[in-house]
Amino acid sequence: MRKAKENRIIDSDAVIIEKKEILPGIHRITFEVPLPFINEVEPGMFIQVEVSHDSFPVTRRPFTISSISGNSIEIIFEIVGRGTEILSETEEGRSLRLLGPLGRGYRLNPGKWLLIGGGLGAAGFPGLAASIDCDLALLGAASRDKLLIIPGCETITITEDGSSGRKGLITDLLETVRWDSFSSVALCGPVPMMKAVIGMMPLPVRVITQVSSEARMGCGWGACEGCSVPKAGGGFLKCCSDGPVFPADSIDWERWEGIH
Amino acid sequence: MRKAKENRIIDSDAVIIEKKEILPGIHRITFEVPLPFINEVEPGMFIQVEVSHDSFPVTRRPFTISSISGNSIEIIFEIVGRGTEILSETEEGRSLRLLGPLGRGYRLNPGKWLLIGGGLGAAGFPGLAASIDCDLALLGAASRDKLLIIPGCETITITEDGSSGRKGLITDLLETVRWDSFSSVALCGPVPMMKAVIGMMPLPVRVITQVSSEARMGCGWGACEGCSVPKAGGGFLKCCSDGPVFPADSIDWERWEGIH
Amino acid sequence: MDKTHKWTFWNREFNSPILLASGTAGFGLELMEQGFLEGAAAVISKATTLKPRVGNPPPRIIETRFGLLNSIGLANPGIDEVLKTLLPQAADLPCPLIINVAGETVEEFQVVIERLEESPVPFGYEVNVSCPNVAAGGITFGASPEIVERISTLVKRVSSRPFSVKLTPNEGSILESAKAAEAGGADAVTVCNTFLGMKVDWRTGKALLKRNVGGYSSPALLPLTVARVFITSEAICIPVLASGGVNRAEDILELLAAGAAMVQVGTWLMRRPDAARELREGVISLLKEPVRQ
Amino acid sequence: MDKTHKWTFWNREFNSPILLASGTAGFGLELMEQGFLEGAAAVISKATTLKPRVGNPPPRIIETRFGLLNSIGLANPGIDEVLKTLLPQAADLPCPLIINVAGETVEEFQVVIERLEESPVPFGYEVNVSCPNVAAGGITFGASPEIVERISTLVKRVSSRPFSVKLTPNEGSILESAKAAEAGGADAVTVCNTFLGMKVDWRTGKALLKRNVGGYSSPALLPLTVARVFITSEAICIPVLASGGVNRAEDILELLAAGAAMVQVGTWLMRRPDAARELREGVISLLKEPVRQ
Ligand SMILES: Cc1cc2nc3c(=O)[nH]c(=O)nc-3n(C[C@H](O)[C@H](O)[C@H](O)COP(=O)(O)OP(=O)(O)OC[C@H]3O[C@@H](n4cnc5c(N)ncnc54)[C@H](O)[C@@H]3O)c2cc1C
Ligand SMILES: Cc1cc2nc3c(=O)[nH]c(=O)nc-3n(C[C@H](O)[C@H](O)[C@H](O)COP(=O)(O)OP(=O)(O)OC[C@H]3O[C@@H](n4cnc5c(N)ncnc54)[C@H](O)[C@@H]3O)c2cc1C
Ligand SMILES: Cc1cc2nc3c(=O)[nH]c(=O)nc-3n(C[C@H](O)[C@H](O)[C@H](O)COP(=O)(O)O)c2cc1C
Ligand SMILES: Cc1cc2nc3c(=O)[nH]c(=O)nc-3n(C[C@H](O)[C@H](O)[C@H](O)COP(=O)(O)O)c2cc1C
Ligand code: FES
Ligand code: FES
Repeated sequence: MRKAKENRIIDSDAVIIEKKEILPGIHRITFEVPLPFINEVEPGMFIQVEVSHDSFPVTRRPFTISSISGNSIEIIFEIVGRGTEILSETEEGRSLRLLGPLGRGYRLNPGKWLLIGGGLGAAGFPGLAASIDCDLALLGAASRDKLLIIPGCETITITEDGSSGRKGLITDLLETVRWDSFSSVALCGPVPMMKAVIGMMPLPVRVITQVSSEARMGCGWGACEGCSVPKAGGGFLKCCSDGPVFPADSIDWERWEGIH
Repeated sequence: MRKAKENRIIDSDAVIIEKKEILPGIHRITFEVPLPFINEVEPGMFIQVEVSHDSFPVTRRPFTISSISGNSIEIIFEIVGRGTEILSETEEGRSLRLLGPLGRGYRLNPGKWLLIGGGLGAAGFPGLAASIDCDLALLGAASRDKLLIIPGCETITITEDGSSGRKGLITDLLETVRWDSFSSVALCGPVPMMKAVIGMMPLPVRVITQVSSEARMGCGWGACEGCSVPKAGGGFLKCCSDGPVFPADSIDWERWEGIH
Repeated sequence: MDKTHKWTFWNREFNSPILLASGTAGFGLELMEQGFLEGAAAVISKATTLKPRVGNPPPRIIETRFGLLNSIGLANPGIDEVLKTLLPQAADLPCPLIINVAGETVEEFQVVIERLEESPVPFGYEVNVSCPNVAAGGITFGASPEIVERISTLVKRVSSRPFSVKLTPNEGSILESAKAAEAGGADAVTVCNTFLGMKVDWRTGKALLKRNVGGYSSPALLPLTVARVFITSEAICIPVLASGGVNRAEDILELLAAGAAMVQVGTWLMRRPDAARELREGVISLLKEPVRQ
Repeated sequence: MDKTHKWTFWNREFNSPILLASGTAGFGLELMEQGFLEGAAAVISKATTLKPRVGNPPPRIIETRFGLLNSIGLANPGIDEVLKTLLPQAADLPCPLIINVAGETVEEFQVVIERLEESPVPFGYEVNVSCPNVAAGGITFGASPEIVERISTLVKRVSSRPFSVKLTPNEGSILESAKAAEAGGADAVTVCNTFLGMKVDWRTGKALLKRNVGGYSSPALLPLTVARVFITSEAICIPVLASGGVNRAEDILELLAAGAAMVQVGTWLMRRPDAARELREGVISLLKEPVRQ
């Protein structure tokens, strides 16, 4: 609720209009949301989904808004634990309480963009790609089963098992990247992957790179100080209200361990 | 597990072969149980039903075995809280874990029996009536909606609202009872009702009266000391393993408050 | 229970018995901006300390099977920044603000409250004695009735406003500490705080929190709070503010029946930012229900 | 963790890390008769006191939304009857029996254990210092490290068998009490016992238990036990027996990883009389699982 004076946050029940397992273990849910909600969404923002009608799990679960249409938003998620499992089992037609849109999204700078995504880190890219001049997306995943599609954006893929694109890690794709042809970079994925990517970037590119971060969240709206991401120069950023999208150089990459 | 050396207690999953709302808010569930289970059952014994597949509610719920057939047992229960609500919602074909048969049932003395039951206190009477010479059953309830039927036993009913039989309380029926025509009495119902009945009984009748008791239970098999019923002369009886059926004069009626 | 649906606390009348617990509502600003303070009698701020504190290394929130572990480490910008930036903004809150204060030494509590007296904004204070006493080798202040009394006396000396002492359930005797707070001049006690908890990944043998242990909260802890509210409220005359385990209107009524003057909602507010409105409505409608048999 | 699936405790090797907690298994007789002791390393008896105790007035068990309140009041037939009737029968148990001992005075513990030495049956003792010290105005013995040490010393003096001191989480410092038990010569500490809890019916304002407060247990309390096991096992050299909140094989492995030597199962045994077998099987199969990434 950080930029609340500009940004209205809504907490309301949203009907699941579609639920689909788009890849094995990876689900996409489309929620119907009111117009005022749509009007506030910017690429990179997220929602807090109340997965339980019950006391447990106690907290909501955060998901990037993957794409936006006239009266609906989508999230794409992987089943990793109890919350995402419950979510994947919730049926079409049921409603869940959504709080959002939350956080600060991408600065939608003009010029050509390069998107670099690892696994479900690419979940937010469809919505971003629709709002920018997306020149190239580099996507890495364990296998083709985990690779998302970014509509309307030329995509080069690489997989650990070679089932799509080259066999290898996303960093293997970076060697040939013509960094100077982009004016913005968006980076999202597991922290070790992002660290490796940042390590390979020429310094001037870091400055134009925006990172979408993750942290274990309590509230999701800036009050609990639960969602810390180490800040360059000391202290912590709040993933939920300072982010989740940060300029790459505002993060202390050394101290950042990500979620495990 | 009290008379365990004679009595085998079984803990096993039992399929619900029928579930029926026999009266508004009152359900009957028929469980399929193995033969060794059937062989151990005596009228007045009970089972501990695991109503939850989950952690909560933590304990099982005790129910009198209402009747017995070749390969099944029945329970009859009223929805009074969370456990009975879950139970009433469990579908036919599903199974639940049952521990039983538990406790000491009625001493099946020869001669004519009088059964006196208040509300769901009569739940155990069908099984009892099938094993004894049941001469008469006196049943009281709030209304005809709460009156059980005791097959094969002449029954006089009384209801608080007069919707079946006379209007009044079970004690109103006792005035005309010819106590000396019975050699055994079975009494079961809410404690205040049972106190009133006991108070109206001639002393020699108390001695031939067996009471089916209730208490909040922990284990159900004699280990936790949770299910106390005040004992005549001081101390406590264990409802689950000393009872649930007790000779009326082994209970300290003064101190017994029942469940509320 | 007041049939007119008013609750009086520190000489003020409220139409709700609900306080938003420290650490889960910030300074109320985010909630205010979204209109989520309806139904709250007052907001209790995040802990304020003398110096800024960056807080503990992440992860700071770990959800367990039936509850939540936190290890925030009293992250806050320090008294100067609170006075300069946060309190002026909080002047617009639609309900009173109680400032939660923490310290590393007995004297720090007094100093911070002396500074808070400069601002017209606070309605009162909540003194968190559940934190470790750095000067005394890290033992929790709240574990010793003597120290609780001493802190209360020191705060009383400088405070023109009422204050509550927020007791710990983890060490010492909560009953003796409540009496000591009253003896020292406290105007209320908060009963109580998170319970010491921990989660270990058995496959790696490692604790999930960097500091190993953290504060555990859960709706399943309600009976623990009820017992402690009952025991303390029987023994002291100052109001008891209940804190721990509330996520239903019934829970609030149960704590009030056990002796609480007001009831705090913490963890559940993170799940439901409009918890105050929802729970207050629930309370009122339960109180209006015809008495059942 | 032992890869061979053996757990050593008090110089004996067990094929299970599971102890059946005091008060939930009687003297093991009912479970034995039904063949439900498979999987249990040992049974811990219901509290034994010098004189017979009829226990508290009913209700003694109240289920809450997420747990169980009990107010049994240490009901037991007293040491004479235990020696005469129960221990001879318990000689047939398929696993060792640890006798849980309670007292109203410091000396009572010593006397009861002196008497228990007459029987060849007990494998060891568990000294429950969570009960109120009648001679000292009802304060829990376990609240004071001095008294914990004194009881341990007295018991050590008369006991030829190993004993564990069962600590309380409700008062004092469990860390200091654990150190005191070790200093007094205890051979283990049990960490810990039920938490003080209460349930009030808000419509009537009345407590559901006659003595108002009781002992609260719940699977949701596991993180509280994990923390206390970790803290105590880091500070002492004698084994820590974990007790509180276990209802899954994972919970047992987590407590072992946190520092427990053995793990007790109490409340869950009332739900599942064959809990020991089921949980032991779960533990073994988790230990056999290939390590995941
Ligand atoms: C701003 C933000 C946006 C996110 N967007 C997406 C998305 O678009 N798609 C998607 O699949 N996931 C996304 N995540 C991660 C997602 O929130 C977690 O996978 C989810 O909360 C796990 O819930 P669970 O109950 O299934 O797992 P749990 O059972 O709670 O934990 C299982 C594992 O999940 C991970 N995890 C737990 N909590 C979080 C958390 N708050 N954030 C990240 N990981 C966590 C941990 O590794 C943990 O061990 C996002 C997280 C954040 C903070
Ligand atoms: C030996 C025995 C045999 C029983 N047989 C029957 C039967 O045949 N049919 C039937 O309808 N009921 C029977 N009962 C009562 C039945 O067990 C309770 O109604 C049930 O446990 C309530 O569970 P709940 O979760 O729905 O209620 P809860 O939500 O736990 O409590 C609701 C109310 O139910 C009552 N209650 C709670 N626990 C018990 C308990 N252990 N025993 C009695 N009452 C309790 C209390 O008044 C409580 O306020 C029997 C009880 C015992 C001890
Ligand atoms: C994330 C989080 C942060 C907290 N921070 C503080 C704090 O700074 N000061 C304090 O006194 N209590 C703090 N608490 C404790 C809460 O105010 C409250 O007493 C406790 O969580 C129990 O109540 P609940 O069950 O309603 O959450 C915090 C609790 C949580 C969950
Ligand atoms: C019904 C009941 C009776 C108990 N009686 C005793 C007792 O006599 N002595 C004792 O030391 N602990 C007693 N306890 C505590 C348990 O042994 C155990 O320490 C506690 O319940 C926590 O473990 P759990 O979560 O596995 O139940 C009792 C617990 C329950 C639920
Ligand atoms: S999740 Fe609470 S401040 Fe970010
Ligand atoms: S319910 Fe445990 S002894 Fe009867």
